[in-house]
Amino acid sequence: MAPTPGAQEKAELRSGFTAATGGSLQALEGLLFAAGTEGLTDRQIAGVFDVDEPAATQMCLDLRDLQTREGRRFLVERLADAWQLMTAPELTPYLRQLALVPPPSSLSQAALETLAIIAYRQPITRSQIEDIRGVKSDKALGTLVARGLAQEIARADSPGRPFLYGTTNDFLDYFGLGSHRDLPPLEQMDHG
Amino acid sequence: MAPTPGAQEKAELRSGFTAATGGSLQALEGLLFAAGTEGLTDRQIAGVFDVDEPAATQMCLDLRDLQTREGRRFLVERLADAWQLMTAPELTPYLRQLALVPPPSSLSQAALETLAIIAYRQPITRSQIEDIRGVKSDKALGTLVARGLAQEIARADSPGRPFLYGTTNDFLDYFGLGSHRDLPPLEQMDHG
Amino acid sequence: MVLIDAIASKEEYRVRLQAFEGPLDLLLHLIESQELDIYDVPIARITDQYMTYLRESMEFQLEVASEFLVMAAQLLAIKARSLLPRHGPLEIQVAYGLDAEYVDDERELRERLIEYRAFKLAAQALGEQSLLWAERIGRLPLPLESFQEQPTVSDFLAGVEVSHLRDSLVRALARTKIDLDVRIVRDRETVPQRMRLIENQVRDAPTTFVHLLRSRRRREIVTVFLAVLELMRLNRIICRQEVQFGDIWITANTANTANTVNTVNMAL
Repeated sequence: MAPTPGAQEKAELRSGFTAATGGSLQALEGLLFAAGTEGLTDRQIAGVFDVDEPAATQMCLDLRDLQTREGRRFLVERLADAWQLMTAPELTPYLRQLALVPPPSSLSQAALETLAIIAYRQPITRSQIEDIRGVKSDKALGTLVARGLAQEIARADSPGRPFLYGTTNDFLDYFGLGSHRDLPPLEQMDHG
Repeated sequence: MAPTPGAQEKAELRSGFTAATGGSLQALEGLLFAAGTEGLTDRQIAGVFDVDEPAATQMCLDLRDLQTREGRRFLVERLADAWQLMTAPELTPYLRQLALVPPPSSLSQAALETLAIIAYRQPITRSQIEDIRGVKSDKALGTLVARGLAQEIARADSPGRPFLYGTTNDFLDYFGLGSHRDLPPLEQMDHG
Repeated sequence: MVLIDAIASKEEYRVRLQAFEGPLDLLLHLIESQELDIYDVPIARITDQYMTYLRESMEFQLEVASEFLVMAAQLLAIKARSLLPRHGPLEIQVAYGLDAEYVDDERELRERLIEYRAFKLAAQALGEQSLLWAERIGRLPLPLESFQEQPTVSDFLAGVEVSHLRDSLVRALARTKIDLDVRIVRDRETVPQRMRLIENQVRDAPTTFVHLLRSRRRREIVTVFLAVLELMRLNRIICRQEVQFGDIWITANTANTANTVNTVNMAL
């Protein structure tokens, strides 16, 4: 079934591993099922299984392997530092049939640009955002704050002590990110 | 086909069946996962998979076999007229353990906003909440349910009979309210 | 006819102007639509197109955001300096401060464009990501309240007396509108048998009251119920009911194995 011996060996290793600790992975999946969209942090998982946090992370990754092998249509994902079960993309057509997918609520280009700048450059003031975009951005910023995607996190030391903005945990949820480290790298800007 | 298959043969037949239609069972499990405690009726399942209702029932029973074979800690069960995934008794000790580990964080802005919507507009469905907020709100709603601030109080008469949510007594106690009618009146918002 | 065309064009321009997030976005569009390299396109070369675009927009008396006009002035300044006759290699001009301002202005604008483009691309990627992600859903959590404490059997059953259990069973059976057959209750022989059977059934995995029943006959229900009560009294099993009128979960009391053995020995 496996195309390369390497993959075959890996699968065997894994299934050996699973035979030994499968009960824990199944229990972990059950707990994630119960935790729902609240998710579980590494710390919570570590607490339940009496392991350290890196081991908890590894359990989630192993669970993901198990779910993939067994063809599960919901997978463990890391979102804003919590692990939770989310439907797999393959399920989307079925979800649509049952109208279980909420209608998309997309952000305007202005809001998305402003959000991208905040995400990569936080903490940042409104006027710094406007310098980069070359246009007034108060409206876009207002939308983002109202939607809970950006927030005032401090005040700058510059004259007038303007607000510094940053992204929220809901931002990570909205884009399916585990943390800010998961943002794709910004295109190289020091070319030439 | 043998006229009276033994246990071994039955298992083989079943796993043959699963190999052929495994994708459907996996999709069914995914849909039940997504449908949550609202569950899915035979009719809904039949509609999605384009089969008759007895075949939908049979799919659920086959899924239960598959889940048992794979050692799932949540199993499809029929509750009233809907099928839903419910945690298995083997998970109970883990759930007890989890209940001892405090969850992180306080209420997010999204959760607070969702709570306000539920408080003032109850009973209200999840999709009505999402219509008002303009964003997916399952996470925020999940937080509220998990913290005992919101709960399922009834089912709507609309298609799919989705749950209607309301606030809990704990919510009223926390805010020192006798009932949700004691909430401060909303400002006129129509002039905005 | 001409009028209609003009109106159509005006609408078209309005749409086109609104399609741009600002002067940087417009400049980027002009560069990319001509497949020029942002890293070395002479800014002067796109100035004309920028001015044409702006002039046409203004001819239709559209409101043009001030940012577009500020950028126009900047572009014109850069272009004007680039048209001054050059007297030598750029390095020399810079060394003598002849064109320093022009070089700085152009470099600064180019850097702004490159930076803006990076964020524009990131914004597009985020937009696509959010649409894909919106299609993936989770489920609501189960309230953990029922698991919040680990009540001991005595905590759990505080204040409950066996007579309450009996009364509740009687009430439950009364709902089926069939009289309780007391003769079966007195059939003591089957209860110890059933206790042994139940202990075997729960040894490996918890089960529920309903699962202990092989039939729904009242006779069996009562026997099983009495056996469960007796096993509870002997601390050999733990019973738990998660919701009112829900099924009763029965788990072997493994903490009490030693006692169980003793009890069995004593019984023998």
